[in-house]
Amino acid sequence: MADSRSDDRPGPGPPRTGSLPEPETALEWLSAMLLVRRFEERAGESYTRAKIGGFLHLAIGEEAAVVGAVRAIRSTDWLISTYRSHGHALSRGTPPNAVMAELFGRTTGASHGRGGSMHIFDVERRFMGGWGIVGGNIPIGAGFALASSYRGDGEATLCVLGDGATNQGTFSETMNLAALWRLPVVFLVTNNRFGMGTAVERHSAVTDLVRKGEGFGVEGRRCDGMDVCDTQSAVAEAIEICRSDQRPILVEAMTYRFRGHSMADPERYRTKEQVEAWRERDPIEGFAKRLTEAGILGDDLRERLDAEAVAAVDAAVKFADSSPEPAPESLYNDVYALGGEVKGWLSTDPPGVDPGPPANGIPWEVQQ
Amino acid sequence: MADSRSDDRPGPGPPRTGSLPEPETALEWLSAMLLVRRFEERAGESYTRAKIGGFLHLAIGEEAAVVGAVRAIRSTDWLISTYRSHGHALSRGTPPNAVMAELFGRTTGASHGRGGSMHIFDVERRFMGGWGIVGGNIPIGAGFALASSYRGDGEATLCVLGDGATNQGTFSETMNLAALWRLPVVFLVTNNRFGMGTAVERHSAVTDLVRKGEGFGVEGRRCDGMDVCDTQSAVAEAIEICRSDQRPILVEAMTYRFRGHSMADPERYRTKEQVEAWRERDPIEGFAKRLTEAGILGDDLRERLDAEAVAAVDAAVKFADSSPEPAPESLYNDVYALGGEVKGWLSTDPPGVDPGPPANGIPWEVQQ
Amino acid sequence: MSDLRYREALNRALREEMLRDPDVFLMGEDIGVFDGAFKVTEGLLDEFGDRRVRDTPISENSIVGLGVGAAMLGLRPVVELMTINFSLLAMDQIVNHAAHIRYMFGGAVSVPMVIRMPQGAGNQLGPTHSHCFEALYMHVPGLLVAVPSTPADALGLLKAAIRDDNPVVFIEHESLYSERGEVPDGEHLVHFGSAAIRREGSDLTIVGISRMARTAEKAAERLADEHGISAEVIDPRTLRPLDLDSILASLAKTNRCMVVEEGWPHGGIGANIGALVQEQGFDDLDAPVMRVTGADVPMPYAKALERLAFPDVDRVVAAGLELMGRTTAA
Amino acid sequence: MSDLRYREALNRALREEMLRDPDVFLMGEDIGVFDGAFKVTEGLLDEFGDRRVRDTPISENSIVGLGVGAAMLGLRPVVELMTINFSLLAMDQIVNHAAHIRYMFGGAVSVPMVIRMPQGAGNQLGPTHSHCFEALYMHVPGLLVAVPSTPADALGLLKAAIRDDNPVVFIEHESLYSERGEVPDGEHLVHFGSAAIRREGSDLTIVGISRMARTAEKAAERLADEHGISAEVIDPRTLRPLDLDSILASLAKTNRCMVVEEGWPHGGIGANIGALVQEQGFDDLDAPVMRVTGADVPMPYAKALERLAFPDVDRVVAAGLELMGRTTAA
Ligand SMILES: Cc1ncc(C[n+]2csc(CCOP(=O)(O)OP(=O)(O)O)c2C)c(N)n1
Ligand SMILES: Cc1ncc(C[n+]2csc(CCOP(=O)(O)OP(=O)(O)O)c2C)c(N)n1
Ligand SMILES: [Mg+2]
Ligand SMILES: [Mg+2]
Repeated sequence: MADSRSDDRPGPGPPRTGSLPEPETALEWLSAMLLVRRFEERAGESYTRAKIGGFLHLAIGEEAAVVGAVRAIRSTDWLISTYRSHGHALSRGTPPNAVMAELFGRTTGASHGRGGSMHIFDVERRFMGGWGIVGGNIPIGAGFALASSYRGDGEATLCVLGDGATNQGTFSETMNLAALWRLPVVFLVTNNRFGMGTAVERHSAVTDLVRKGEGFGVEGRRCDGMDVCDTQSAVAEAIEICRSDQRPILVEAMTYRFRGHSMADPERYRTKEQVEAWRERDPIEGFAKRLTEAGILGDDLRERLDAEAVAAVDAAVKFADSSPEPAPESLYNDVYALGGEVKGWLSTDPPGVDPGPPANGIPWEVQQ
Repeated sequence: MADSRSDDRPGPGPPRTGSLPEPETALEWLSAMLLVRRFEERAGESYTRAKIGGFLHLAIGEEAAVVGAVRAIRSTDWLISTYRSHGHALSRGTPPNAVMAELFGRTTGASHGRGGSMHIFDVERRFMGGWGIVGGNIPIGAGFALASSYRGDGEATLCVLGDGATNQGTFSETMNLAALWRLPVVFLVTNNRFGMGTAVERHSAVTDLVRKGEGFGVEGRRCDGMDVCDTQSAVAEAIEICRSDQRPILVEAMTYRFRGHSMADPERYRTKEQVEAWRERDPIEGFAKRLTEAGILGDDLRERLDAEAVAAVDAAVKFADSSPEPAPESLYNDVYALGGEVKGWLSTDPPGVDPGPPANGIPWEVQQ
Repeated sequence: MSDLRYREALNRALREEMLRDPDVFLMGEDIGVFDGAFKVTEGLLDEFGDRRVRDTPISENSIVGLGVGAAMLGLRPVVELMTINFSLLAMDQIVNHAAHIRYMFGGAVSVPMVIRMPQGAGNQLGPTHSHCFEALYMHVPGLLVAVPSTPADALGLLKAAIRDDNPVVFIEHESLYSERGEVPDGEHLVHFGSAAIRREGSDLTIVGISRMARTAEKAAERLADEHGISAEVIDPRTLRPLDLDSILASLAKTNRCMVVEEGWPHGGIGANIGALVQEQGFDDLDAPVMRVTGADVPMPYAKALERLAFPDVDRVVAAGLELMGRTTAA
Repeated sequence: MSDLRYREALNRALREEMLRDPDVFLMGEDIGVFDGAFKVTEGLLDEFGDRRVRDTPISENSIVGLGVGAAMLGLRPVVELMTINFSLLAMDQIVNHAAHIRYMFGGAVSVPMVIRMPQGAGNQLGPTHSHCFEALYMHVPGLLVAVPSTPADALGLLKAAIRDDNPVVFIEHESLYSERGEVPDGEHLVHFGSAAIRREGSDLTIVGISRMARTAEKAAERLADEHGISAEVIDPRTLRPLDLDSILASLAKTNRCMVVEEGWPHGGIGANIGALVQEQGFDDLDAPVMRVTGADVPMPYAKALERLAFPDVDRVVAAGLELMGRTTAA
């Protein structure tokens, strides 16, 4: 199905510009974006230096869609993202140390080294993960909103997903449930034009992704995900409507990832020209330029803010690298919430790991 | 979300009337509907007489939506339905004997007694089941259309599903795939206003079900599922477009089930008045009246056609009741497509059933 | 003591826990207006209203997912899936999410939810509605798995499950819903991981899973009455954790062990217990651990075949005789 | 003979079968333009075009469902799921549909499709991307299950799977993709249900599953070289059907048996083989069937923990010593 609306969508052409906030706020947003960028650049380097294992998904290029969205919600709201979520955690206030240490697989990591890059978690700041199954976080995010609705506490949820995730059955199932039950949740579709190597028009019959939510009862809006101001105001408006009206809203943020899907990606599915065209709309450069033109940012200040970000990231790498690796004895911790852990029922445990009490006579206490 | 279009949907109010076909055709449709009605009435009786086990889902009231749709496709097209599919099989030409024998669990049944009422199958007539998992048949139906598209053989698929099934993730996933791959398939949503005891406005945020397909790229149409002519022409038009344009279309047939969801259903979820209002639009009575008014049907003929239906059903019950039950030895047949069957690898088989060759040395031949 | 049906005991458990804890709520297809496909939730919508008894669309994976999210924020959702067969649609949320969240996030959060669903054959529901999948869930660390076979256990285990901070897969049996049994009147909780000795005996140990615990009990009566064989019958009641101790203690007495289950043989509960018992009780075994299982086929609809496809009392008696070295019944 | 990587052998199998049979086609996420997440399908889009190599949206359950439908009409779809972890989303189509269609419809139709996917840990992919789920599929009648561990078997089993008229769950291993091995040059098919004896021995039998067949082989070398113990190593290659004969024949020689697998212990492949072996080879056993399995935990990300969570050569050697009654390495 051709999408009649696709022509006027924000793209590498002229940006849509949200109005600037107060200077102090604007500078804080810039700093937040710089931190995400510097953090991810260093994560990428650390990955090639084999300090980080597994998959590493960078959101470089998407910082406006990340920071703008996170700055739109209250500290009492709930935030949930995907495996591409370093930026969401950092913007939410999770210390760079904890995020980097998680990437390094250390006990000081946000998830104690258990989750890695794809599964960052910080319940204290209501950053509720970091999820590796595409589409799996969508009903869970709606579940947070269900809890808020059940309790009537006025809290709301921001649930981040990718363009590719709109094809997972959980997407439509959850849109329907959220609309039917009037749940206070904003679904932010970070449309970076690709699900892995598959362009949006090759994975979605309807490329106007807001229509996908509307078919199941969720109002859709769109914002320029390369502009932190536009994203922030679109998401802020959506979250306040969803809070006051108690209903879900979907916001599609048009953005682009500058790097590969993960660290090993020859990127044969797109042209250098396309990437270059989008890079010209670098969300950090664009915002900095605007701030400079508005007389808010000078060269010195820009350098200082950047130096602060770099310093924070340097410290995070140092912290992570000198943090302890999880002890073998911790292998079985936290499989269950228990008085005494169930550590395996038989003799198949590795030597060096205390298999704990055997099946025989597990003291299983009801949690009261 | 309120549905702005819901007011002008066909309902128990004045019917929408498709134009009548040639008299001979019209009478054949009437006969087909009578057969379905009489068959299901008898199935219901046989169920209370414990001749039929398990679940029995009757489509009484939905005959126009069944016969109209089946009469819209070619004999070389593929038809797939749900657990409420006696009528689809019968209209497709599966002998009442084979359908009734399946309900009775006999070897002469359409599925040799293995499937029962929910899983009727007749590959010869391209009636491709009878499926018990809500939503499970949707991608499978699209898979038939994929085969047709792959082969370029000009065949198309009619895939029947319920209103409740549109909330299953497979619905949106398959809409997207079918639209993206331009598959020749018509999805017929038999909207009988309820998924079990849950009314459409209690299970779907968007009650205008065609919009659910449109959000994922499938054009939607609607027909009066209480009128065999309107249903037939809507589905016929859809299937020819889907064949010539090679693209999916969704048709929502507005209908109503007069009986309970299955045989044990106190129907507390709806009022007697609502049922009565719909019964006044009985698809068979309405059509017969029209044919009478058009001078095509007289009392004698109507009685004769009805008697033929009753006779066919009587014969089917007799046939089913005198057909053999599956032999114990057949328990393991057809688990696998094989030269020699794998009959279980160990000694856990019931006495009286030949467990066949043990695991040790299964002669597993590659099918070449 | 009251005489209750299994379904009534479950209903009582839900009601008591909902009265006790305002964070407990129910979600599921047709559990409200329809009173539940098997009437377990009868009357609860009227009593507690639609905030706490929520009818859902047919969206198994997302219903469970919403429950996971709500549980992470501290609510105690009890999700009903209409039968265990449909739970395969929710496997991703149950296994990849609910079971692993606590571990994956370093213990920062729990998922105190219960997923209730019935399994089992016997009512000719055919190959999409009759299977037993307890083995699939028993395989997964992070889950608790309960398989109550009596009204008292249905009550006590469900109440314990709702209070537990872990995700619980709570497997009922369709053929037990109308069965009656004595149920304690006061607060009744059954701890996970403690088996019930249904009948004491000295010649062989029969472990019965889910409904098969009752079949095993009846077979043990027949073995005693007709063959003078004294079988001890153990109902593990939960499969995760499993009270292997009680099974091994019984084996030490009887030196012969049989597991009876309704599900498929390969990788079933019997295979697991068989492997564990021979590992940890090898020297006590006078004969191999025997398994009586469902047939290795999808469940057929026809009565004549369905009867053969899962164990009945006759088969367990025959297997008992075989295990005792007596001529089999065949 | 050619020296090929496991991934190249799979690629060759796909290519040969696509050339041989125009009804064979491929579907999966990023298998075309991206060449496959693990590059197994590299070059096939260019060679066969997008009619036969179809990139799909991220819709696991429906991708498999479309494959089921196409297979019912006689095509031979080979569906790639990016990893076995995501196959839980497609469990309903695989188990409730693909596996049971033939039986449920009285044998009127078959489902000749292959569902390919890699499993396994070792690359720090963490708790949503590292699991081994072969036990879940082994449980299900109607499926065939293959777990090739060498390039030659990858080639021969995949070709056989594509030609088979049954639905095949074809489980590759992520850590094997780059491993090399000798592969016959001509037409090479491996029959389902025939184990490979990787190494002959007389003191104990080690059955290794999936990648653990290779770990077992290396452990056997060490047992021989360092401890003078002669271990026979068996790779069953398919789990459904299982070539129990070869295992029992080996046991008759060695009188000791160990199963090594990467997945979870409860209800795992080892449990199944353990139960079968003690049932059918009880008198040949000098000691209980021993299992070395993955730890009963979701797979952790940190290298320090991941290492411990599945068996390595050291652990198999230690277990071998223990089974032989020698002091363990611990
Ligand atoms: C259920 C599932 N299927 C497949 C994958 C593999 N996978 C990881 S990311 C990805 C693409 C997702 O695209 P999108 O939703 O657009 O998010 P983006 O990566 O662009 O941020 C895929 C297919 C997965 N993690 N989970
Ligand atoms: C996956 C799944 N979930 C639940 C059920 C139980 N169930 C059977 S029919 C039905 C209602 C379906 O409603 P609809 O799609 O409108 O079809 P109708 O029965 O009205 O023809 C439900 C929930 C099922 N069979 N499969
Ligand atoms: Mg994307
Ligand atoms: Mg309906």
